[in-house]
Amino acid sequence: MSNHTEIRWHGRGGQGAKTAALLLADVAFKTGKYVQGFPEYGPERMGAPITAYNRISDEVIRVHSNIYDPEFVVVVDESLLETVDVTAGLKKEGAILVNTARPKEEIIPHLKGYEGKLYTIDAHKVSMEAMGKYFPNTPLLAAIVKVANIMDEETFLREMQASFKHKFASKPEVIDGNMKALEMALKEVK
Amino acid sequence: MAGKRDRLSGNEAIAIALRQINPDVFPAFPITPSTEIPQYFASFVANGQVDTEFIPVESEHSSMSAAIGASAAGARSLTATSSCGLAYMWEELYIAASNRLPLALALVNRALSGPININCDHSDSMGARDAGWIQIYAENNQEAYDNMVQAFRISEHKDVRLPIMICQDGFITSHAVENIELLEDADVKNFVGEYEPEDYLLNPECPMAVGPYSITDYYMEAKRNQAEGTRNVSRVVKEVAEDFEKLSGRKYGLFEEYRMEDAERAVVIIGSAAGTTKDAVDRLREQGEKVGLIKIRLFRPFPADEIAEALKNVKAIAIMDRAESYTNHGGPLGADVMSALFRARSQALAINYVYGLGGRDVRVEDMENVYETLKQVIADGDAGEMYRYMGIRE
Amino acid sequence: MATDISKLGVKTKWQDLTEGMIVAGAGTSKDFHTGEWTSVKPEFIEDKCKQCLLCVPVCPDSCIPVKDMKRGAFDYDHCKGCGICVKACPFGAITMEGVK
Amino acid sequence: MSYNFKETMNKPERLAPGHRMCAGCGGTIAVRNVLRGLHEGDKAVIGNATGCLEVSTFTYPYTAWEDSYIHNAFENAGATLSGVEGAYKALKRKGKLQDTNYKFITFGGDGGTYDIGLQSLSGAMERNQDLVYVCYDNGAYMNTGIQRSSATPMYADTTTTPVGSESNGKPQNRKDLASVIAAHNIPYVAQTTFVQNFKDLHIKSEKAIYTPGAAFLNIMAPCPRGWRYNTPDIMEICKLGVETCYWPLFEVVEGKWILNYEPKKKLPIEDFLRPQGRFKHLFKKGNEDLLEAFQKEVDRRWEDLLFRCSR
Repeated sequence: MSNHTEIRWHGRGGQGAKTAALLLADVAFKTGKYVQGFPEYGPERMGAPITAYNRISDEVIRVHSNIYDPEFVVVVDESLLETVDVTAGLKKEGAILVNTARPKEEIIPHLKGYEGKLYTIDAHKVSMEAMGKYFPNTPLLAAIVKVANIMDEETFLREMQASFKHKFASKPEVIDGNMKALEMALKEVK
Repeated sequence: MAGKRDRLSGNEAIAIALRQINPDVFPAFPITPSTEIPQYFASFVANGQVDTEFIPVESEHSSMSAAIGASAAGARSLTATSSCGLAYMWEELYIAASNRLPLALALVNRALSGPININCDHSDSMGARDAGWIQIYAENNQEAYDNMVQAFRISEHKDVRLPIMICQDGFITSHAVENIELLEDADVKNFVGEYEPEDYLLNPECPMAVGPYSITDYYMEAKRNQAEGTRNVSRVVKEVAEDFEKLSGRKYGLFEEYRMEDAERAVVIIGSAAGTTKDAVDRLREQGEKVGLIKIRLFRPFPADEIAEALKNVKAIAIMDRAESYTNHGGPLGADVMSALFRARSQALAINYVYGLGGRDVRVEDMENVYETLKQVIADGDAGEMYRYMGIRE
Repeated sequence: MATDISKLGVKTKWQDLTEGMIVAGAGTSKDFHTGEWTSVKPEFIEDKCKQCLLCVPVCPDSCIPVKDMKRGAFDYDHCKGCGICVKACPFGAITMEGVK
Repeated sequence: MSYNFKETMNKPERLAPGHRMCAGCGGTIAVRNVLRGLHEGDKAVIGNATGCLEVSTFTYPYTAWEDSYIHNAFENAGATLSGVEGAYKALKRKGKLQDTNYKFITFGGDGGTYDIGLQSLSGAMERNQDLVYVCYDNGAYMNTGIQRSSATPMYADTTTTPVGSESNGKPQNRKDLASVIAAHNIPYVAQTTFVQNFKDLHIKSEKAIYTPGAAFLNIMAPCPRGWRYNTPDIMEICKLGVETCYWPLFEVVEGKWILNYEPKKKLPIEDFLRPQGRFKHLFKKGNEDLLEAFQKEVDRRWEDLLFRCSR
């Protein structure tokens, strides 16, 4: 299976990890890929740890299992590092992206010896600066697109602009903030 | 044949099919994971995209009751549900079928209580398998959509006139966004056509009475009369699928045979795990293993002769049941397939797995192991324990 | 088209039953003679009747036909002899054995 | 609406003879007279909960109904007719049904209405479906052989509340369903029975049928077998029910309670109970306190009704 990428999201209910996975599926779809975006459901409510998944491929995706050996993991809420085995099965050729303001040195000890790459982004800062509110989805989406090399930045921004125009047709004033968050995140992820 | 590429969850796909069909009456009551279907549909109603009478009733028993009333009245009607909702409709399922009402049910499969669980298995629809409904299952969102588009053509066919259940796997396909190709609205409308019942309550030319008390002298003949509709289902399903292929380019039958041409080992399975199994088949085929898959589409009525024919050269078969039926010897699909094999005097060795209950995940590796087990069965010349659990801690 | 129920009897083959056991049409119960359930029947004494029609609504079996504002003879094919009409008549125009 | 008894009686019969209800059944008296509320030329679809009425009026292939008729099951007449009425709206909207006016009337006994069918009834009422639900209340599950229901009056002897050395019949009070339905704040609720030469019933039926939205009629419909009175005396029994204030006649129109009849002299409850075999034990020596308790309950409810109607 050429060019088949699997991504796992760790978040808390209500933070939008599921939405982020669906947005990623959406944007990858627009570049002609086969996609899957799906949450792992339980009865949890706001605040409980949840997992969501993406498969992005050049070929038809038929498998319907969860993802156990992802290339990439996104941690939407860094407090999950303490309680969830976020690097379980994560391929060392891949990477983990953590939403944090802390330096990488402070994150590494939580990764249970994971040998692959660690990226961080302060989605809080980006979100507050760009949109004035904390929506971690938007910056994290941009960051994972870059980290996982889902598509080139220009295409990504163009597709997202179109998507926001559609999504926020009734409140166009928020489009600019969202676009700014994406652009900032592409720069700030490290 | 202009299709539109899109990416949708299975629930969205069903809802869009329903928008395109624009049924007359849709009574509904929410239950996870089917809730999104009436939600999406309610928004279509709210925005004037359909002119359906949407009735938000107070229970699933009432949603099916109202659908029956609407259908008897002469309206194309349907509802959606899952799990305990279907169980709560149980009595009404039989009535819909015995009244020969061509209504549809979008079922999003979920485990039955107890313990309460919201995830996928097939215990809900399997429990309803003897209710007289047509049951069609989907592997993915595309099939769920395509099956929904074909549903009323099958159900309303004059030789059938039976209710139809369009099933897909809860969360696994209902909530997973995947690629899909949609048909144009006008094409769906033309394909489905108008509902024109012969006798119906709101026929100003002639009143009708439906739902009689039947004394013993009539009851058995009534049931046999009903069975005649069932006997015509396979033929009509194939005819409708042929027309659908002309429209969409997508081919459907009673079941799908995947790499069965020279297969010595086969898995028979229903639903989303079939896709996962296809990946296992491909991996093993790359290693030169003669393995194949039969994915059931039409489960009720059960195409026993055709399945036995498709399995006639196979040495060992694993039949996968995503439901227990507490027989002590296997699940419902196992019972049907084994009975088909017996009727066809098959010498194949068969084992029946119960798997995936309450959302227990099914991996490609799990299915590879099933084929490996079948290899051993052939080597032993004996199926061993014919009723097993897959993916259980023990 | 209305169902011809004369073709539907306890000897009817399964092929000939109506699909879904529906009956197109209405009022086919008239062919079922519940009058056989009793030998005691009310008697209508027309001379005493003042056509007040008070006997009409009380009949559980729709056995007192009304035409042009006047009641007609009892429908003995269906009357079960309950005797309610006897009591409803203020003029003694209906009598029945055992009812006073 | 001007009312003329003879004209009402002159209307075409909408419940044909040949059904298999018991001789002297109050249920079919209720049905025949409710259907006289329909205007000539209007069509109707009749719904029916499982019960005596259903098994007796549509025994294949004999339907006693002159209109379209649907029986579905015991507990879902409200929902079933909701679907029929929904179909009517949809087909009208889509231009598939023109120039024909349909009304929707559903009948259920107290079993199908007060008890097993309450959820479905409540749903249909709350949704304000444009239909009339008529309960022919004979105060027990008569179809299955006289078992108690929540409509069965206190102390009634039924097969599941039999009178015995340790039992005085049903220990509980009956449910006040008309109030329960009135609490749904639907356009029209009424209670009636076979009195005043059916004028009350005829007028209320016509109002219920032609009030847009949901309407509910509760009709006391005596069952000679279950109540064990002399069959020809049904009209007298109904009259006593009203004159003792056991079964008051009232309406709730758009939330406003209206008393339709107040007896000049309220009769003691004994007068209603005495002719009925199901209450025979109440008249045995030593059971005076039971009669007293029954009377107290009737009085309490009557006062309560008077209060509601006075507001």
